[in-house]
Amino acid sequence: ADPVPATLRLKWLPQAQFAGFYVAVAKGYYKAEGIDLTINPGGPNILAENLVATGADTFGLSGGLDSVFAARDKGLPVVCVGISHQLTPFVFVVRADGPIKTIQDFKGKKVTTWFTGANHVLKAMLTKNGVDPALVDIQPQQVSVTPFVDGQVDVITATRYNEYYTIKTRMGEEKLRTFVAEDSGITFPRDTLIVSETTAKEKPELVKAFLRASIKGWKDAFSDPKGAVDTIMKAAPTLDRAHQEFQLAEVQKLMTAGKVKEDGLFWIDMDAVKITQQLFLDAKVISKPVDLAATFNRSFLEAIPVADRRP
Amino acid sequence: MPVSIQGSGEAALAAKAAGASDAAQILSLTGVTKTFGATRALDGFTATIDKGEFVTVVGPSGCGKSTLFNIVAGLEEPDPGCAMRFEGNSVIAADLLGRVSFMPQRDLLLPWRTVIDNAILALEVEGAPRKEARALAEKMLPEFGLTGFGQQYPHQLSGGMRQRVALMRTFLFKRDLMLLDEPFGALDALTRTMMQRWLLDVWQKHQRTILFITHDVDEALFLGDRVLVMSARPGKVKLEQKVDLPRPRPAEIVISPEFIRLKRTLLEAIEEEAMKSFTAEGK
Amino acid sequence: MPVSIQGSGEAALAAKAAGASDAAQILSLTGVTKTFGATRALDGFTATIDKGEFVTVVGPSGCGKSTLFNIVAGLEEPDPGCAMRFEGNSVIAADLLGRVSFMPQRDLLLPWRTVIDNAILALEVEGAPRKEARALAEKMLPEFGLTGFGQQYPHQLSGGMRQRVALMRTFLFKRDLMLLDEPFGALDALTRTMMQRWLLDVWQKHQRTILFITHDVDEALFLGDRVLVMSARPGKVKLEQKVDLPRPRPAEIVISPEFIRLKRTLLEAIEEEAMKSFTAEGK
Amino acid sequence: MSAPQSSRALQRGALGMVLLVLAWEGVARGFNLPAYTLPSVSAILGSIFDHRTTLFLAGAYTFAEAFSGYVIGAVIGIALAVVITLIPMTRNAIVPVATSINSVPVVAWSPLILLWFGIGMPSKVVMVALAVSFTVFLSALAGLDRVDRRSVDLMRSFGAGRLAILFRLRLPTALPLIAAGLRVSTVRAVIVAIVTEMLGAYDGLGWVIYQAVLQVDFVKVWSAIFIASAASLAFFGLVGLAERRLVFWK
Amino acid sequence: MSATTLQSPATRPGTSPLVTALFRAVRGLAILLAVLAAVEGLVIVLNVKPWYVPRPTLVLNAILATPEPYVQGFLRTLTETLMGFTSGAIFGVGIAIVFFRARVLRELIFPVFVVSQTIPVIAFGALVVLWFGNTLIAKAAISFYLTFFPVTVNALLGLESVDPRQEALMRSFGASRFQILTRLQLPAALPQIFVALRLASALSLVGAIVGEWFGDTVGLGVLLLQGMYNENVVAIWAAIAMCALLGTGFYAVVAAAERALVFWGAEQ
Ligand SMILES: Nc1ncnc2c1ncn2[C@@H]1O[C@H](COP(=O)(O)OP(=O)(O)OP(=O)(O)O)[C@@H](O)[C@H]1O
Ligand SMILES: Nc1ncnc2c1ncn2[C@@H]1O[C@H](COP(=O)(O)OP(=O)(O)OP(=O)(O)O)[C@@H](O)[C@H]1O
Ligand SMILES: Cc1ncc(C[n+]2csc(CCO)c2C)c(N)n1
Ligand SMILES: [Mg+2]
Ligand SMILES: [Mg+2]
Repeated sequence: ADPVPATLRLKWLPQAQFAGFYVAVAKGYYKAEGIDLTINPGGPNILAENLVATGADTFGLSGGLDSVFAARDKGLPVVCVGISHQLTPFVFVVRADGPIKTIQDFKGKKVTTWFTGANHVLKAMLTKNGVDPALVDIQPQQVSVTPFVDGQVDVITATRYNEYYTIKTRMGEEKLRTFVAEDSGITFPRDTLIVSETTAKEKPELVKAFLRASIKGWKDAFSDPKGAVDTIMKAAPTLDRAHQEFQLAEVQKLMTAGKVKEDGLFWIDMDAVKITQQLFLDAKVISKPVDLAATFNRSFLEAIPVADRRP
Repeated sequence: MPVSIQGSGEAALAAKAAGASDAAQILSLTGVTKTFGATRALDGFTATIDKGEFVTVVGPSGCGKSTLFNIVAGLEEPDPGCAMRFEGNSVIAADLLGRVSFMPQRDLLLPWRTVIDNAILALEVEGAPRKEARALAEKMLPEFGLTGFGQQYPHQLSGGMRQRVALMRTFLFKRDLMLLDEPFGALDALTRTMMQRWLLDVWQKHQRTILFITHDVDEALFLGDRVLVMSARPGKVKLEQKVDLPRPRPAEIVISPEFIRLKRTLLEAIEEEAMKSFTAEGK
Repeated sequence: MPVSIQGSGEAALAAKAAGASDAAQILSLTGVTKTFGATRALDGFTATIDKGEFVTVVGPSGCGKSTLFNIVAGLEEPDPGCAMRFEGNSVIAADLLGRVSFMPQRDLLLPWRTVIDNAILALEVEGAPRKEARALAEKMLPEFGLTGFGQQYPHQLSGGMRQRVALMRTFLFKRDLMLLDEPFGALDALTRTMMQRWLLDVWQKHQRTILFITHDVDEALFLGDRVLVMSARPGKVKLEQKVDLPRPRPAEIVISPEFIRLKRTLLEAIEEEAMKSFTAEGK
Repeated sequence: MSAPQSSRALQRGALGMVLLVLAWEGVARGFNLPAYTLPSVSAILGSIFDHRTTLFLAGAYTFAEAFSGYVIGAVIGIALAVVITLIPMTRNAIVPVATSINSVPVVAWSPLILLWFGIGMPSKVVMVALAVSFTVFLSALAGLDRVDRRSVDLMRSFGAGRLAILFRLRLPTALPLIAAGLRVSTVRAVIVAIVTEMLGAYDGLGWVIYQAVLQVDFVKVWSAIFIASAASLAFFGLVGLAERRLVFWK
Repeated sequence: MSATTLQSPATRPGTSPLVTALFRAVRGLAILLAVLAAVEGLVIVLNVKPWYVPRPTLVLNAILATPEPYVQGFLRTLTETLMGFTSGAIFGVGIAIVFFRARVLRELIFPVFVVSQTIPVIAFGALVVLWFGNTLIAKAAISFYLTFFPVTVNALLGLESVDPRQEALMRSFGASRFQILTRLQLPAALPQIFVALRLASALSLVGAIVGEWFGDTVGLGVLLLQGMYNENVVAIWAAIAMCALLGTGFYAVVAAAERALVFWGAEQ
């Protein structure tokens, strides 16, 4: 039979963060599963949830649990079928030689962060460590890390795979100290795979096939990072290769952390999900708890033998 | 020949020829009044123009001559309460659009058109094929002393040359009634004389009716079957002077006693009005 | 009184008065030539104007009169190779900017300024206080037959009224040398006569020098100390005619034999040139 | 335009808006569209009421940015055009530079402007000024160039210098075009402020919109846009009114 | 005077237009090179950090290292820009004519147009993708949306400022409204329309680039976005340089068209 056309909407432009999907396309893994997959990049203000909910795209690699919760809260019929990053993908960075040694030292300092979820993580971390967030000068973070490099900002938020790389190349890794959410017992998994309720209900085989091929692609990417970066560089030739190699390595750490060793890639860890939901309820980002059973569906993953899913 | 004229106002001359057949008249205006805000430009202008007549209009500057022409060209409606007849039918100004060929006081050439293309504007509007129209205009250039200037743009012309282009444009728009607002104002004596002869030629050959504004009493007498002297603003007919000089009129006619007598009459009438107009308040 | 004139070309009239004192001359032009692309407008125009003289310029339409004025007003540089002297000094055209009062052939009134404000434009440029300038202009309105129109905008005026506003603007810009390009072209006979008288008055009282373009040979003779007849394009001086009529000149002078004799001479010269110009190719 | 005419225009404009709103409401309700496709106007108005303080403050913030940037941009645009008319030599330097700067979409400058001017108000003001100045510059220059050469000549014959010609002739001639540029710029000023806020800010309507998009709250997005539209429309109307005062001779 | 064109007005008669254009291009290039060299020197001498302003040679190298995304992006963005510009210009002038003719329509609809211009497209990336998909049309549509409004405003202004006496003359010839439009009003409005078209040349490019931010894979907008969010300042400048090249080139074409079409300037 002809392959079924389907699209995957990314949360952002092609980069090593999404290498597995590109590798799977390049190696024909989706074709082999009977899927003719097109990868559509994202962009600022492009919301994968929205496009998946309306059926414009079949699959979405969305922002993260944050946006899945928000979408469900607003009644968008999306279902999460897998989680990519098992750990909080961002860290808070300070100068190693600066006055900030512990989270308590954030008090009275200028901290910039993204007001897209990271701010709630920061507040939770502060609260957990006995700091009143009101005493910290928290400000939105712009695209550039330069204010931090120039010393205008004391603490900056950085994804492990992007901003951190930029800061490190400018300042040197030894000059930096990082604070990790997991150290305060907080987890904020991101980069979720979503489909619409319709797709989940009417085309379960398609979802399973997609997951199978994607996992295969990611495993290939991890075992042959050079080749995976080659594939990415083909899709986006202006990227910095060294950065992409670093990114893939970081993404591998994020994707293979936690329970993934046993339960396989894209595993949905409901404990982490609940922690994150509480975070959002506390922050009043969502008005009420979402129906976790309807929002998270592990059945598609579970249909794939766990051995195939393990990295 | 003139049939019916009715000047109103203190110096009116009511020379009603009873036998006037409507068919002989091309245009008749009764009590035409026009007010711009506080300024009354025309006040009860009444006159009749016969088919084939050459009527010249003189009057003090600002007395409403151009306003009159605008109305007869269909561009402006007079104040309510007047009557206009054209070719035997009662009309409003707008009905006259496209039915008289009108040369305004300013040349109003289009800066993006060459001399030729400016000249054929009206023909184009009528739907004439552009090529033929251009050929026609090209042939007329020598008559207007514009040989070799066909492809120039208006800003490359002298004042008098622009006026001649505007004239050409008007002539190419062939209508029974022509309204010419100081067509020769910017021309030197000889060019003017040549254009005058040419105009008389066109008039006679093509049986056109001409209404002609001028400041030059000699010109008014030399050309016209009849001269309308307008009063100071608000303008009406102050004097209607028949010019019973034989045609064709030689250039020397200007020194004939008859001519000089007519000229004196006209000058007197104009002088009186011009004096009024000059000292009048703008109203 | 005229001192030195040199017409060039086939019909030139070289009347060099050897005793010419430079101090008496306000303007002297030698061999002024001007070419626009392929069109030569002036070709070796040579003339001298004395202080206090009233010189009128006539010539066929398109012969380069306005071009000459543009040069003398400082607006356009002539082709290289000519000599110009102004008030005893050798000058280029640009040096003359702001030193002669110039009235162009088109009125060029600014649509956003009232009659008064258009009239005081030059005064404003000179830095006169606006209030005083306005008061001055206001007082002059009756002389120009514009009483009550001070606060009107140009589009509310008739053709002749606009011309008078432009004239007023020029007169308010007081300079020893005045260049008037057909200032009375759009005026009726009487208004024209009144403005002429007024102009002669200003000229004599204020000792101004006037260069005056007109199409009207009567006007040229009636006003001028001297008449320059220009040749067909390219323009040069074809004939310089001294007008030895006594001043003040009464209106009746136009029928004096002396006047008529002069007129005939001029008309002949003009006619010849106009004929050439009319049949010439545009070059 | 006379007073009764302009009040009629106002009525018709209002009628047009009402028709639009009705059609919108009809479509949104009739097809039962979900909020993430097109929320109904009533829902949006409700949301505006719910968030009125936030939206009003954000709107005021954005408008402050837009207005300051607008004024600065307008002054710069007109000043540059004036400089070119006064010193013609500068034309060949200013015009190409201005066009190349403006050929790069404002959004592309935003990261650099944010880098150079920070995430606060100044960067938005700079961006708005950038966008407005070019629009006004082009219009002003075209207007200043458009004067009839013979009128310039007449002024020159009065001994008028470039300045006198500028003030008495060129600027009045250019006024209608400058005014049109200023009118078009009002809308652009607001939108550039919003877009820049979306790319980096912590206040203003753009920030509200950005937040709302990430929170999948499309009703709120539309609420913010309604506020922005109302502000722009008022801004546009005010400038239009001033224009009619200024260009009275038309 | 070749008013309304932005280049020096003293270029009409005499020298051939080709020679003038060539001369201009060479001079422009020389100035550009000089400026770039100066920047290069300044950056080196003042030791400016590359993330504030990178050396021009670095930018050039970045483009030359992987030329094909830049070339492809250029062509793709150019296509979108042209589509948006053309449709926006035609619609802008067309609607201006409609508004000019039908005052009622104008008063009814114009405010809606103003309001439409206050909607930040990038807030509705998803809607654009929903309506138009990931197609060229989507980019062209955004480009169109940014372009038509200034054209409408200026064309309307131009149509309205036609000398009423000239219109009266045409009417006296019995000209129909259509004839008055094509023979008088449109030519007379052309200078004003071109002011807007020059502006629109830049805006249509903005539209195309913003359009590419909604999940596209090729185009200068994509390159720009990559550079922006990776904080790769050299890549940002490389994309900016390409945008500037496209934008100024397009602007120059529009300005040249204007010089050819609006040769009469402000003469009356
Ligand atoms: N559009 C207008 N608005 C206001 N007043 C006007 C308008 N048009 C003409 N007028 C006034 O009407 C009067 C007559 O003007 P018109 O142009 O008809 O005079 P005219 O006889 O042609 O004069 P001229 O011989 O000087 O051309 C003038 O006083 C003028 O001020
Ligand atoms: N800017 C220009 N470009 C090209 N040719 C021009 C220009 N100005 C004038 N000419 C030409 O120069 C010649 C003289 O023009 P000018 O205006 O000086 O004539 P004039 O004597 O004033 O005529 P008129 O009595 O008709 O006003 C004309 O043939 C005209 O075509
Ligand atoms: C949580 C989070 N919020 C904002 C950014 C900044 N940022 C970098 S790329 C990009 C586009 C969407 O991913 C944005 C907004 C981030 N990195 N992570
Ligand atoms: Mg008149
Ligand atoms: Mg002339």
